[in-house]
Amino acid sequence: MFSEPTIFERSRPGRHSNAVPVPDGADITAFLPAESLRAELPLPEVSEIDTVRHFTRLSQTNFGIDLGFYPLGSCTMKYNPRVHERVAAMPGFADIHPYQAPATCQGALRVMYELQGYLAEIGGMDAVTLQPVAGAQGEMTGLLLIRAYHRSRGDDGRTEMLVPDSAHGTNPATASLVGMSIVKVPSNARGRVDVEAVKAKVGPRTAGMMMTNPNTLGLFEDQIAEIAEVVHAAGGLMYGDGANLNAIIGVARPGDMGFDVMHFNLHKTFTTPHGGGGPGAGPVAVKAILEPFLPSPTVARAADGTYGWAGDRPQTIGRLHSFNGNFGILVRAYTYIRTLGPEGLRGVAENAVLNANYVRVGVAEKFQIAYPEACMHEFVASAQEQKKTTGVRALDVGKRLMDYGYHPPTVYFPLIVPEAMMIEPTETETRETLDEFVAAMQSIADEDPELVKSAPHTMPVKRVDEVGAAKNLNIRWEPSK
Amino acid sequence: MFSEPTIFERSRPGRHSNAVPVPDGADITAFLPAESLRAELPLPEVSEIDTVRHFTRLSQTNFGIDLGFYPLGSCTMKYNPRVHERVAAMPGFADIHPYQAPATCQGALRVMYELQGYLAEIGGMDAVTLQPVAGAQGEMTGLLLIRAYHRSRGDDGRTEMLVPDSAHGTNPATASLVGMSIVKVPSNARGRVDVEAVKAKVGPRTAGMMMTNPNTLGLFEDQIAEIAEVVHAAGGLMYGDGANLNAIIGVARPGDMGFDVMHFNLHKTFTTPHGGGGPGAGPVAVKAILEPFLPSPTVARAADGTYGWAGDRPQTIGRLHSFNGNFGILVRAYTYIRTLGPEGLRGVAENAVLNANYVRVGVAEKFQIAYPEACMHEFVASAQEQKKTTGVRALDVGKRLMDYGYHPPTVYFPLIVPEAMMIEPTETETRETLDEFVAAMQSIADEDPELVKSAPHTMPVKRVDEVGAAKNLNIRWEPSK
Amino acid sequence: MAYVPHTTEDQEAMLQRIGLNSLEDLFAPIPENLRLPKLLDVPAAMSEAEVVRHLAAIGRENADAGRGACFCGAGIYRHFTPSVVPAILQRGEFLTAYTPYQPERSQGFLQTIYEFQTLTCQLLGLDAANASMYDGATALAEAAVMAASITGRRRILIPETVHPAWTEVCRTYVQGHGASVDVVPHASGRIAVETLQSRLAPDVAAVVIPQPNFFGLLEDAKALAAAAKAAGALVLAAANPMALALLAPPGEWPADIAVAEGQALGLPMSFGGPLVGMFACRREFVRQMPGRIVGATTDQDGRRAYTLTLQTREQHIRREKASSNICSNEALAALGVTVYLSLLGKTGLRNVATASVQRAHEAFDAITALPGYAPVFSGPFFHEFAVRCPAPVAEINARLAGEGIIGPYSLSTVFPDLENAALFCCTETVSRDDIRRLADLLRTFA
Amino acid sequence: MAYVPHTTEDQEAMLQRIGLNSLEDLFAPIPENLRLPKLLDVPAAMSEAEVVRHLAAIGRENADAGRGACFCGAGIYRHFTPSVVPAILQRGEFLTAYTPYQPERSQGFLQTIYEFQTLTCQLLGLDAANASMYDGATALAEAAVMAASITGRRRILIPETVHPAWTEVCRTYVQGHGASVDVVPHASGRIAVETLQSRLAPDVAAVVIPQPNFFGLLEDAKALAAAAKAAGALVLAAANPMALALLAPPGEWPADIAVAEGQALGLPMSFGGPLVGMFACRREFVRQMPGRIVGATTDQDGRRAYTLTLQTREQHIRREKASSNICSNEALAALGVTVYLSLLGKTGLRNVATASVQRAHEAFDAITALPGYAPVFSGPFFHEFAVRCPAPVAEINARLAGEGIIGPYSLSTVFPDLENAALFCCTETVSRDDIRRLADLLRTFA
Ligand SMILES: Cc1ncc(COP(=O)(O)O)c(C=O)c1O
Ligand SMILES: Cc1ncc(COP(=O)(O)O)c(C=O)c1O
Repeated sequence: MFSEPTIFERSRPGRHSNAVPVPDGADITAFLPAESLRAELPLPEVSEIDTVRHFTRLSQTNFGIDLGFYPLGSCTMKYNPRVHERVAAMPGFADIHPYQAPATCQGALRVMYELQGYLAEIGGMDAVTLQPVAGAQGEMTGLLLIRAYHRSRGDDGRTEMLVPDSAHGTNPATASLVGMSIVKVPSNARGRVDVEAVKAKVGPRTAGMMMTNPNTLGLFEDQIAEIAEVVHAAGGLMYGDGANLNAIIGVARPGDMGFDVMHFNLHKTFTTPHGGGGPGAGPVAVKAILEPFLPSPTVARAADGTYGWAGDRPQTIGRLHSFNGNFGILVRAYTYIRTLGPEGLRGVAENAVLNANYVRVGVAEKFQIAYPEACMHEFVASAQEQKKTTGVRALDVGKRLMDYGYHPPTVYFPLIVPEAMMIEPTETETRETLDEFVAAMQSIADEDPELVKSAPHTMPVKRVDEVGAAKNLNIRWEPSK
Repeated sequence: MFSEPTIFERSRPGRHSNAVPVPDGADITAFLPAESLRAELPLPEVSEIDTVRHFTRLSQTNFGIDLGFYPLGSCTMKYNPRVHERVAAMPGFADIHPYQAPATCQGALRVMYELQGYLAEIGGMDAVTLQPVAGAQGEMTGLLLIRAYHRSRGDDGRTEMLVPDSAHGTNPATASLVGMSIVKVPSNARGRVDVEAVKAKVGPRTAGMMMTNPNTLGLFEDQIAEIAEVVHAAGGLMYGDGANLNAIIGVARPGDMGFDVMHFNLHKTFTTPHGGGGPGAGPVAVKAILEPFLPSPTVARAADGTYGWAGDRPQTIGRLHSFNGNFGILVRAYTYIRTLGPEGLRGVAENAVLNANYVRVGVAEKFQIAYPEACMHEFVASAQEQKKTTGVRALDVGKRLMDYGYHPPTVYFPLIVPEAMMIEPTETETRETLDEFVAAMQSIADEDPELVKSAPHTMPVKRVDEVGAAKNLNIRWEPSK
Repeated sequence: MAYVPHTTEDQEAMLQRIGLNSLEDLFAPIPENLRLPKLLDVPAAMSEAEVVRHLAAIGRENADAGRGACFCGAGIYRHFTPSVVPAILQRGEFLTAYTPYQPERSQGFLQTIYEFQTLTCQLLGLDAANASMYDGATALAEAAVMAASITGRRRILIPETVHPAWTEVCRTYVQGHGASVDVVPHASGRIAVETLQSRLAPDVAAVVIPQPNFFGLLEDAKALAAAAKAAGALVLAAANPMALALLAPPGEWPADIAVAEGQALGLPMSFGGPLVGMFACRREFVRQMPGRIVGATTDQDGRRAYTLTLQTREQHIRREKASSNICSNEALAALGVTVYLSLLGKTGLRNVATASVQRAHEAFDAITALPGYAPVFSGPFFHEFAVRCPAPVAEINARLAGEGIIGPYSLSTVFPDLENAALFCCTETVSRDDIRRLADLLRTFA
Repeated sequence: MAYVPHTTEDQEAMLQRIGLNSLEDLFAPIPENLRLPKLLDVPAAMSEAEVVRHLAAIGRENADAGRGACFCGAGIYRHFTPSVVPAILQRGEFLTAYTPYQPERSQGFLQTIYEFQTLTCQLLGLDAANASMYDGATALAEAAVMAASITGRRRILIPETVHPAWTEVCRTYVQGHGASVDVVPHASGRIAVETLQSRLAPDVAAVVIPQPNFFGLLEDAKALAAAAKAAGALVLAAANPMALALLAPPGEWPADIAVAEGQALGLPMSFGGPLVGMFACRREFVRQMPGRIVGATTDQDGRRAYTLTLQTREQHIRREKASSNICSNEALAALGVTVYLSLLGKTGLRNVATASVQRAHEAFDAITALPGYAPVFSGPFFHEFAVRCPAPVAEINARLAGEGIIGPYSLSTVFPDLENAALFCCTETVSRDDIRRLADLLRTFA
């Protein structure tokens, strides 16, 4: 059975690698006062071979898209092209300093400038900031922009943000982080937001509304234009959570639906690698009315064709990042857009939606589908029936899928579906893979419930005690006394 | 259980990746006559994601030094520094053409020139060819040099090559490949070649003698100087198989022992990665008397400090490779020598021999040691006792070691030791790793013999039917009819 | 179509299975008038071979530091990245995974995060750390928010000697909490304890103490911390983690929360991102901490196992009541730091830090010996120092760029009174030859 | 000490365990007078950071093809390497493994070799293939040795249109077998069937047929093969595997043994190595084949498994009776070819080959249209062609090098009568702009 000690347990006093030179010359106290120094530096001491083995072995117990199908709903786990890694590692991109003179980084500025343009076009928007480094930070940027807009008009009382009950957790969390109060909007029986429900919630305190379209149920909010009208009429602005852009890229544009500001998740739609949780990037696109408030600087192109920083924005909401956002991720997304081109980008949506529906009809043969109709890029199944009849829960199905070689779907989200299993196949999977996955789901539905409830059976560890982890908190290694 | 279909079984008509552009323009028959073309190209058709998954999954079932201890005797499986890969991939080394003008590849020529010098110094020799791409090809080069030397002196009758019975298989195979007949020299009770035994075999037909020092038992041939004298006196030359140089690098030099020609295994002593069987490199170093016969070209340095090809060698034995040998491997070995320096190179031998002896005394507590005395960089244990008492063979012990997370030692070689297990720990392993390995060996010695004989138990496959493989030969995939 | 494996036959069979006739039918749920009637206006598709050629050409328009040397720091530091680091980060099992929500299938990444948390604690000298924040600036901002929520106070004191961009980010972040950032002016490049004391009041939630500070100088961290504590404010440390190889860790000042920008620990400069925020605090505050946290626990069989823990602080559980809105973080960058710190360890990290200090002091001596160049401040510094130059920094940098050198940061960008003042940085990647070349070029401006 | 993990304490404890006092004692088995009394005279040690800097500087002294374009082929071809190829080759499980002697722990590599053998068979159109040879030249040499041993004959006919270095290597290899290489002169750059026939005799073991040949021209392989067969000689094909994306495979000529240099299939030029020899033959000769072979079989439970097979042909079992002395081969390079061919597949490989042919013909038209430049030969060619230039090729190449272009191979190096003749090569990595730039530069010599 697999077991790898921590790197600290591998440590032996005096061991070291040969990575860096041993400095010659003077004692450090020639430069730094003795009283400013630390007495001990309790870092591990290991050899290079042990370091390599440690992380190589650990990696083998981890699952990535490179190993198999990863239908984690809402996360768009599509194939991460290896060429992106090659490009981002080129010295012209990886080994440049954010403060070097613009004349010496025209290439980098060009990539940013053109990416701003592509994203504006894709979103149907007018201007873009590349600074936010994740979707959640994009949301924060967007809500601060909305607030700044209202304030610039002397409209200080708009502190309410409408958020559908199906929204991703970052939506309410962000609204609250920027000091707004959340007005929850219920979904209707069709899993969508009703224009009537919105009408009932808007008012003079409405700063705006956050929507995800398609929403987290994988359904297109078909009253979006009407909803936007209502919100606009009430003086609010529309925020678009772009996490689900994969469903509609090249087919429909948030800007055309009435959104005033939106974020992109480059690590989803534009397939920069998720890296175990990040780094991603969450650029924000806005309609012209919001442009004066964008974080500075953006990149501009001068009449002579040179690129430079554009930072003169007195009404800016301020900075969100130490430098220019996750440039290394931006380069990857740029490469992706250039690789796909107009047909390719539309093809993403077409095939993502095709795959989701194809899997949906297969899964539907054994599991309830929360909203049984044509879905967009993902759909939500439910293990409610199974739970009732056999006690098998969504969690159990997910764990059992591991034994079949898959990553589980997102479970228990969105919150409005009991025993939710949110399945997003993405466009990069083959039909064979989808068929095999459907077969696995169907076979699990028919398996001995005890087998499923005690899964996984083939992983390096059995089911993990998460409750114990929170109770007996152990979040750092310490030498045994 | 792991199971991965072949790439051919993943193929679907019409699938393809986006790696290369689709050519525009004319039909190919505008350039190539239709009758010269092939009708069908039966290659696989897969997507990029399936290609990546296929090879990533397969890799996970393979063992490398990066995963753990790999004491494969005679193969010097030491840590392969990652920096070697970085250097070899630099465009200045990876993206240059062997025929480009010397003025445009001075850096590459410098690396080769300096490496020639380092290897000459390490071997105690006068000149070096970097062309041979493996140890076996180095041996061939060496024997052809010896023959050319004799012939240049009109001495055509020297067709016998003395080879100890402990020699690696490539030694006799090479001698026979170059048309020499093998005169086998027995090892004595001390596991070495006696000078007397050699005296009995030399004569006017003696072209030379091949020796490995330390030999394949891990023992230093302490009569080497006397043996060389005898062979020289008989008119023969001494060939040194440098595969075991790791034991003596910086401590003793083949050239000082009387060898006239030797090869280096850069993939062993100089730790260029074994890559699943290659590419390696087998440069050959010679004393001055053999220099006129070296393959052309070598690299020379002109008075003005520039480097160039030196190819004017009318007595050359000829080419061994299309170009300049395995340059990418040479760059790695160069990097290694520059990293280690004089003390580091000597430290290789010191710690390799230290580790081997340390493991030897541990293993000796449960297994017979073929020649129970201080060894050099490796030693040969035997499962002869175990076989007699429990039926457990060397092979079984090796298979069982897999369950403990190790690669088995080399087994059944050298041929002169029954149930041989040839263990070479190398200098890059920690004491803890060696302790754990010894504990594993000892524990296996005490385990239920049936458990050992049916091992491995934790690998993706059980014991493989090698006899069946040779009987029902299936060496390529074919579509099922 | 790049990366989409389907053939036309695949698509047709699949459409049939779901009862549709065409790909366009898939979008029936989208009202017709919202559908884009044309293709997007982006450049035509390229194959991988073409896109590599295209991007390589663009990349060559950037003067990378490998062409010469880099004397610019100011928050991004060019240290040597050992080859092992990218080799591990590029392993598909790590690179193409997402957040380890499912512990049984993610033990490897979870363990590395646990190790990252431990390393963060070891470097910063505190008891608890999270799995990473976006960067040092947002880590500081989240620390400020956290301090406000712990203390119930609303003013954050940030000295001018903190990286100006970090201060800006803090300002952006605290807005929503009705909190405010109050900037404390520097005195000769450092924080004077008296100035700080004069700003302290019962509404001060926290005081930020940088170490070394933006000008490269060492602050008297212990005295400043004592002053803050005396006023009931929390102490937030903003440290360069490389400097902590040598300097007393924030936990000893003692700081309550400490943040650091991890980029210096083995990550490329990458034009300023991805970065990675390191975040640690005293154990008693762990439940107020933002971000993901990994804990060690056991599996059903009692074997050691790792899992995300304390998730009830997080947005996906707690929604509007979460301690932060962070979801995706900088996991892979944090893994890079973990590999770097493991490989270098105690000795290696000290060596890098020491070599950087040495080089910086050699450069300081060489430059300030030139006619027309004078130190702006005095006092001990780590690996950055400010010099008043005889010409505008932009002019000097243009000249240096011509020789492949990335020149110093121009301080007047943010501090108008520091005219012609340059902030030089040296790391161990700067050689003595590089310093000589730099000095020779600077001399031409004297 | 680089890569040696032991501390002094480790060493001392270990020495004690084995009953020695010092490291020097370890070498007691070596007679004192054979021990080196001093350290080796090699340069001082460097850390990784230093060695990377050192090697990067040396590397920059080489004009790599990425700076411009490469018009040189002659056995090494610069095709585009997709990023997936190195990503797979750099996985430690493959990179740091050795020959899969132990099948249970090496299924992954074994399966890829089985796939490589299959791909080799598919490309070359034959039934059996091995796991790789050192390069195309030694593959041909081993094929010649094998042909001599199969036929009991001793003369190998090699036309002048085979790569001259390959012919040299064959000569080196067959020496020991009392066999000889007999070179057949070319007629206008190709082998004339009549010339071949005039050399055929009952002592001819084999005839080598290149496709395309060294001058880039297509040989009439079927006619030549028929002539050889008629004389009882075996047919050995020496092919460019990229060309076989389009051309009739050797198995159809029919050849008995076919070899190819695999470098063109996804491997870097690397100054000429590592390369990889592909080797295939008719099934009946499989037991005479040199090199390692992987077979599919089953494990104890009847599951599909792979293993090295027919090892009784090999040196480690058969020693002096082995079919070859090869031990280490070019496994990782063969894996590179396997990944490349899998990724590109039928369509991609055809696209690369077609684009190369197109570019070469465009370049041919552009160059031969220049005053002073004329084709040396006529007839269909793949992606190389010979041109008579108005100046010595070395002179032209020096000029091209100044513009970052790697110029053509100078044919007079080996064929003195082909004065000022240049062998140009174009692959898909050469753009139309590159060809225009080349033509403009060549024009200046007219
Ligand atoms: C619908 C939705 N919105 C927002 C986010 C937040 O994005 P990020 O994780 O990049 O902060 C996510 C991410 O999982 C999401 O699925
Ligand atoms: C003692 C000895 N000699 C020669 C060789 C042959 O070297 P290579 O495999 O590089 O051809 C080996 C390789 O295993 C060996 O161990």
